[in-house]
Amino acid sequence: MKPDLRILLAGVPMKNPVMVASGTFGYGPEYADLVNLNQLGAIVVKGISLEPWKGNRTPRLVEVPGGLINAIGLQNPGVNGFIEKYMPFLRTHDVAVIVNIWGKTAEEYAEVAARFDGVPGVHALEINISCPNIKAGGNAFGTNLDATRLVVSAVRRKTRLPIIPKLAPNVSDIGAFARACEESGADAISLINSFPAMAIDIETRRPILANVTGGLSGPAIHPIAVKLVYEAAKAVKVPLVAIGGITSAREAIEFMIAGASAVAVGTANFTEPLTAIEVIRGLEEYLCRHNIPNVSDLVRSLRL
Amino acid sequence: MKPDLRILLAGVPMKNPVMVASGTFGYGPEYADLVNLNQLGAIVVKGISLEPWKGNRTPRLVEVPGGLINAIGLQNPGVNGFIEKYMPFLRTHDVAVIVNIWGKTAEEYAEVAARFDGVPGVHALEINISCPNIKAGGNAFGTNLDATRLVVSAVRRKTRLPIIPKLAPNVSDIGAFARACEESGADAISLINSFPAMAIDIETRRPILANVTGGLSGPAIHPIAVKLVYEAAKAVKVPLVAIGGITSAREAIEFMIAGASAVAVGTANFTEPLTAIEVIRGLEEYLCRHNIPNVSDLVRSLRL
Amino acid sequence: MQLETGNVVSHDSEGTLYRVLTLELPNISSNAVPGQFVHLRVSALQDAVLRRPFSIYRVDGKNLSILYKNVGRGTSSMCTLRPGDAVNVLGPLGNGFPTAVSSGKFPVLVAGGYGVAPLYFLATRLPVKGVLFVGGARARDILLNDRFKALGWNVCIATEDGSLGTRGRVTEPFDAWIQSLGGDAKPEIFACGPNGMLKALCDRARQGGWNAWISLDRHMGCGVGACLACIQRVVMEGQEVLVRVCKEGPVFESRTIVWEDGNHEA
Amino acid sequence: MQLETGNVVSHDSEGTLYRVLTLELPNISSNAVPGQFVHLRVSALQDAVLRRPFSIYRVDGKNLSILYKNVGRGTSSMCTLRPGDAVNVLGPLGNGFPTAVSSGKFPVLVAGGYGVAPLYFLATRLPVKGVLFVGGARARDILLNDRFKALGWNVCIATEDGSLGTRGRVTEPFDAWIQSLGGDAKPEIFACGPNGMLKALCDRARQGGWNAWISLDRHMGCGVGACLACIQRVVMEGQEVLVRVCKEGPVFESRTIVWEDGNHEA
Ligand SMILES: Cc1cc2nc3c(=O)[nH]c(=O)nc-3n(C[C@H](O)[C@H](O)[C@H](O)COP(=O)(O)OP(=O)(O)OC[C@H]3O[C@@H](n4cnc5c(N)ncnc54)[C@H](O)[C@@H]3O)c2cc1C
Ligand SMILES: Cc1cc2nc3c(=O)[nH]c(=O)nc-3n(C[C@H](O)[C@H](O)[C@H](O)COP(=O)(O)OP(=O)(O)OC[C@H]3O[C@@H](n4cnc5c(N)ncnc54)[C@H](O)[C@@H]3O)c2cc1C
Ligand SMILES: Cc1cc2nc3c(=O)[nH]c(=O)nc-3n(C[C@H](O)[C@H](O)[C@H](O)COP(=O)(O)O)c2cc1C
Ligand SMILES: Cc1cc2nc3c(=O)[nH]c(=O)nc-3n(C[C@H](O)[C@H](O)[C@H](O)COP(=O)(O)O)c2cc1C
Ligand code: FES
Ligand code: FES
Repeated sequence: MKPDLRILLAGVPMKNPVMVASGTFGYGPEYADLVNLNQLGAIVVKGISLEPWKGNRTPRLVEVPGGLINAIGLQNPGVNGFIEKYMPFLRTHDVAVIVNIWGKTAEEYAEVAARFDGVPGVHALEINISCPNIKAGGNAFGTNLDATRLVVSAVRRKTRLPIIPKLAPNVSDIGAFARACEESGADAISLINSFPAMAIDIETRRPILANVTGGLSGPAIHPIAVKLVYEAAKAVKVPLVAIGGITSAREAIEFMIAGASAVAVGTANFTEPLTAIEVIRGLEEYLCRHNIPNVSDLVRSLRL
Repeated sequence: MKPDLRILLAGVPMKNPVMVASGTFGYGPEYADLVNLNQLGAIVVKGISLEPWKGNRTPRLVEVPGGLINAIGLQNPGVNGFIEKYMPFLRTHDVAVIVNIWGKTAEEYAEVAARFDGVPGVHALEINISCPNIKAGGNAFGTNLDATRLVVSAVRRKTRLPIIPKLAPNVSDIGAFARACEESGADAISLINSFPAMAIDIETRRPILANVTGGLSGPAIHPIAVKLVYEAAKAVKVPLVAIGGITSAREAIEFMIAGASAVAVGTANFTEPLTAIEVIRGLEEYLCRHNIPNVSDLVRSLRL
Repeated sequence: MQLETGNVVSHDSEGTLYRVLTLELPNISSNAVPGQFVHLRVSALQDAVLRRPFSIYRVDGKNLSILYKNVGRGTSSMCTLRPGDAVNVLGPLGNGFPTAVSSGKFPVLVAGGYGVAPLYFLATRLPVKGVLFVGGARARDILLNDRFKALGWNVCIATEDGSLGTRGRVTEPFDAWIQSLGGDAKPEIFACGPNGMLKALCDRARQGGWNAWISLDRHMGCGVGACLACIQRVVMEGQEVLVRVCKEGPVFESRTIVWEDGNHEA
Repeated sequence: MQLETGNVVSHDSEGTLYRVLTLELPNISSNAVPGQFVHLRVSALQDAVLRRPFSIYRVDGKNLSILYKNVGRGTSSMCTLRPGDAVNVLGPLGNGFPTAVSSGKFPVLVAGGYGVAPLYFLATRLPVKGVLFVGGARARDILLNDRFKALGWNVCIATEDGSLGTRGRVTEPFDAWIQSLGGDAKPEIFACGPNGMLKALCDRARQGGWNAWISLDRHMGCGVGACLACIQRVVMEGQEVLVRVCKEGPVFESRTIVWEDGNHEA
């Protein structure tokens, strides 16, 4: 029996539930020599804003045990730059494209969303309300229920594309944020973004990152993410996309059992560009071995 | 030049700023064959409640990359049991003893605190409002500003001992919690407790811990803790005790530069029981090498 | 209890599934008693925060051996240890088996899996010789039987597939043997192995009114009694209390143990 | 760009501080050009999520060598690699040096530290021979000078303590040599080394109106242009833009680079 890996996420058909996470896979071409993009469930591109954005100074990245802290600061070519430069390439592939968007105000988010409405080849929008590395917007929205509602509903009004708000992990009650998104019209919810964190060079007594603080990602945050996915799944009905520390099928399967309908591989792309492909293969092998005909049967299947 | 490692924390004189964290060092005798207790800055004992408490079912612990998730559930012999069984032993040592306390209600916290008032050999109380592993009290208090104020001020009224509330990491604005503690009469603040987390056995699809969820500790959480200490230090004047993922002097020094007056070693005691001793030695060596005469000169010395 | 760093003296296969790791640990060796364990730091496993517990299998002068099976991350990277490599060890830990046998009693060892390891150490120290019952799934799971024989012990083997000894569980030859002794069987049982086997033995010991000293395997944190990860419910002086397997155990008299339904630890 | 797992062919010391690691990587080797780098997975470092970037030092048929110094966690565990061990490599990455020299120009290589590695590969591929200026703190920091000589290059050494070659910075013999040529010096500069050295060279190139191709060392995440960790400000067509050192670089024409004050990367 060959298990069926296909899913329909927020109305978007995907070959399998394994995506690559925003900011860790560029805009598609960067890894295309190594990874057959057509095999992926979806590509979530690096966060796009209305205008081009320069991001933070360097160093932007530091490795820590079991992860890395990044403070890229959402550098991107802006909506127009992205559509011109990258959409033609992405359209030549048979893969769902999810555009991660952000803004400094709710209006900016809505405006970016509006611009993508009707752009051929764009399948859904992931709304980044959780970036720990920018002053306006980002994590400040994602840790405030009213701001979360404001942004998500503003975006909802401006686009017919499926929208997937991306939650911040540094909240006490993730369920409340998931519900706020669901109520504001989210078609799915993704979680988690990287965790606010910091590293200091003890010899110079300076922060290692030019931005002082950044976001922790990688295996270190996986057990935290599993708990948050589990809590969010109890709070809402919309499908969840789980992100955080996936390095193999095992972590992805944990996420799905905890409540995720799909997963995204982030930092592990840097360690091993073929991780997403291996997760797909491992997931298939697991479903076979456990006689699970359909990948969706795994979702929310935790036995208590 | 031999640097001066002594500190006065919340009025308690200590030989150095390196403690062992609650729940990871028992009540003192457990590691006494290996670690010379008189060399430690302080011993923070396992959480004590009014009555003996059985804690959670097993498995209570699972190792994950860079850390472990525990759900001990605050098993302890109760105030009387603790004072009878362990205080005589602890009093034979020349080391500050900090008793970690918890309750299911603010009144219980206050009552436990009252019982310790005047008990010889008890130097301070750490108020655990952040345990992720019990239903009543614990993390539910530590993620709610009003509950935090309620517990801390209730304890304040019932004891003359220095009190050190211990903060939960899973909040969006740690500064607000630190301020709430300071305003409610805390003499110092410790942070962080372990981070709510979860692990699932994908073969059985069951949670690995009997308690379903637990708290993540160890190196994985260090960069998160550094950021939280840095934020808390900006918010309050009272001294901070930093906890989370210390395995060597490096992580302890990072914490102090970020704003901590003292640190506590937790999970690393399991890996290497001599960690605290090595941290003290490494800290002294670092101060020598950098010509820093007094360990307090390191505190809040981040260069921006 | 001590922390000691010792070099690998030898590291050999034992059967197809097990390995014997011998370390030079003069201090720990001189204090070790059968049934105690060591807590080993797997230094190649950089992201591991926990040590790994192993029963003491042999002590030979300064040298201490453990017998282990590769079952996961830690044991798999232990397999790469070579003579001369340094290993940090915490031990000896736990209480150990009683090494005296009440007069008129006859020592009976019951082992499954790595359980032969602490029982072999015990067999070398017991003043009287007796019989070992050892069980496993297949022939390759049966270890050390020749060594027990060399010590002068009788060995009775059961495998589930019948590839060695009797076919079935180890309790079957055990029961048969007890029956063959008639009513005056006075065994003193020492056991180590899977929980199912231990539980079955406890039932028999309770019924027969025999002492059975069983060694429990529990996931551990500190190994020294500090973390309360390894709790077991026991009855002491009529009261149910929680004890630490690493400190008050791993060896318990079977009748004190409260077996819990649905205890997640297999 | 390919992912390739290759076995260690040899792993030798080069002087007292450096090592040469040679891997069998037929695919990457056949596509590599000087100035490109490989991104190496340090598999013994289980808790590491990032690969480590190293310039390609030599390509010899199927074999590719890097020349590296033990400076931290990753390089220190690379030191334990033995012939036969497998290493996963991503490469060749980046743009590389131009391997043609404009007519009438004279190739001048300037190196510090591991910077000799990509420049040696370049020297083996350049159609004309020239001069190498190499600097370091002490004699032991000066590498490969004999190999450059063996290729027919002139080598000019400077050490800060004067233990080999001229005493002082490498820019001093460089300046002296340029002056000695008078006004018609037409060097084409290729440089790799510490930022301070590169900056000093860029100033000279700007003043002299020479081309200087410099290879930047920047902390990297992905190595393939996806993460935007390795950004450099450059001027292109009069406009300041951000480029990725791993993709548009690591080699840049010196006059395009915007050197930032207080850029935290040393
Ligand atoms: C008192 C005692 C004595 C033991 N003696 C032996 C022995 O002599 N020979 C032998 O082969 N094994 C013995 N074990 C079991 C041995 O500790 C485990 O096989 C080993 O810890 C597995 O580690 P791992 O990293 O390979 O497995 P993983 O499954 O990767 O380990 C993950 C975590 O689970 C723990 N764990 C996994 N399996 C067990 C287990 N069965 N018991 C306790 N903890 C476990 C590990 O210690 C680690 O913390 C003993 C266990 C105990 C408690
Ligand atoms: C394009 C390029 C080519 C290079 N070529 C060589 C070479 O041929 N020989 C050589 O010895 N070194 C070279 N380096 C530097 C080499 O990458 C670092 O020395 C190495 O990554 C250090 O890793 P570590 O784990 O030992 O150090 P750690 O300090 O423990 O590493 C921690 C993190 O910082 C990064 N890092 C540390 N130092 C540097 C550095 N100088 N440059 C970039 N990242 C760094 C590591 O990659 C890692 O992500 C090159 C760097 C770049 C960018
Ligand atoms: C270098 C880097 C850049 C990132 N950029 C973005 C981004 O632009 N938008 C976004 O929503 N998340 C971004 N993220 C967060 C990831 O998408 C992901 O949520 C996070 O890294 C956790 O997953 P991981 O542990 O698998 O990396 C970025 C992460 C990294 C490491
Ligand atoms: C097994 C275990 C038991 C713990 N018990 C307590 C406790 O009783 N009270 C408390 O405030 N914190 C308790 N903690 C939290 C630690 O004191 C510490 O805050 C946390 O582990 C983070 O530090 P670390 O990363 O150094 O372990 C416990 C942690 C562990 C691992
Ligand atoms: S393992 Fe820590 S108390 Fe037993
Ligand atoms: S290292 Fe990722 S873009 Fe250059």
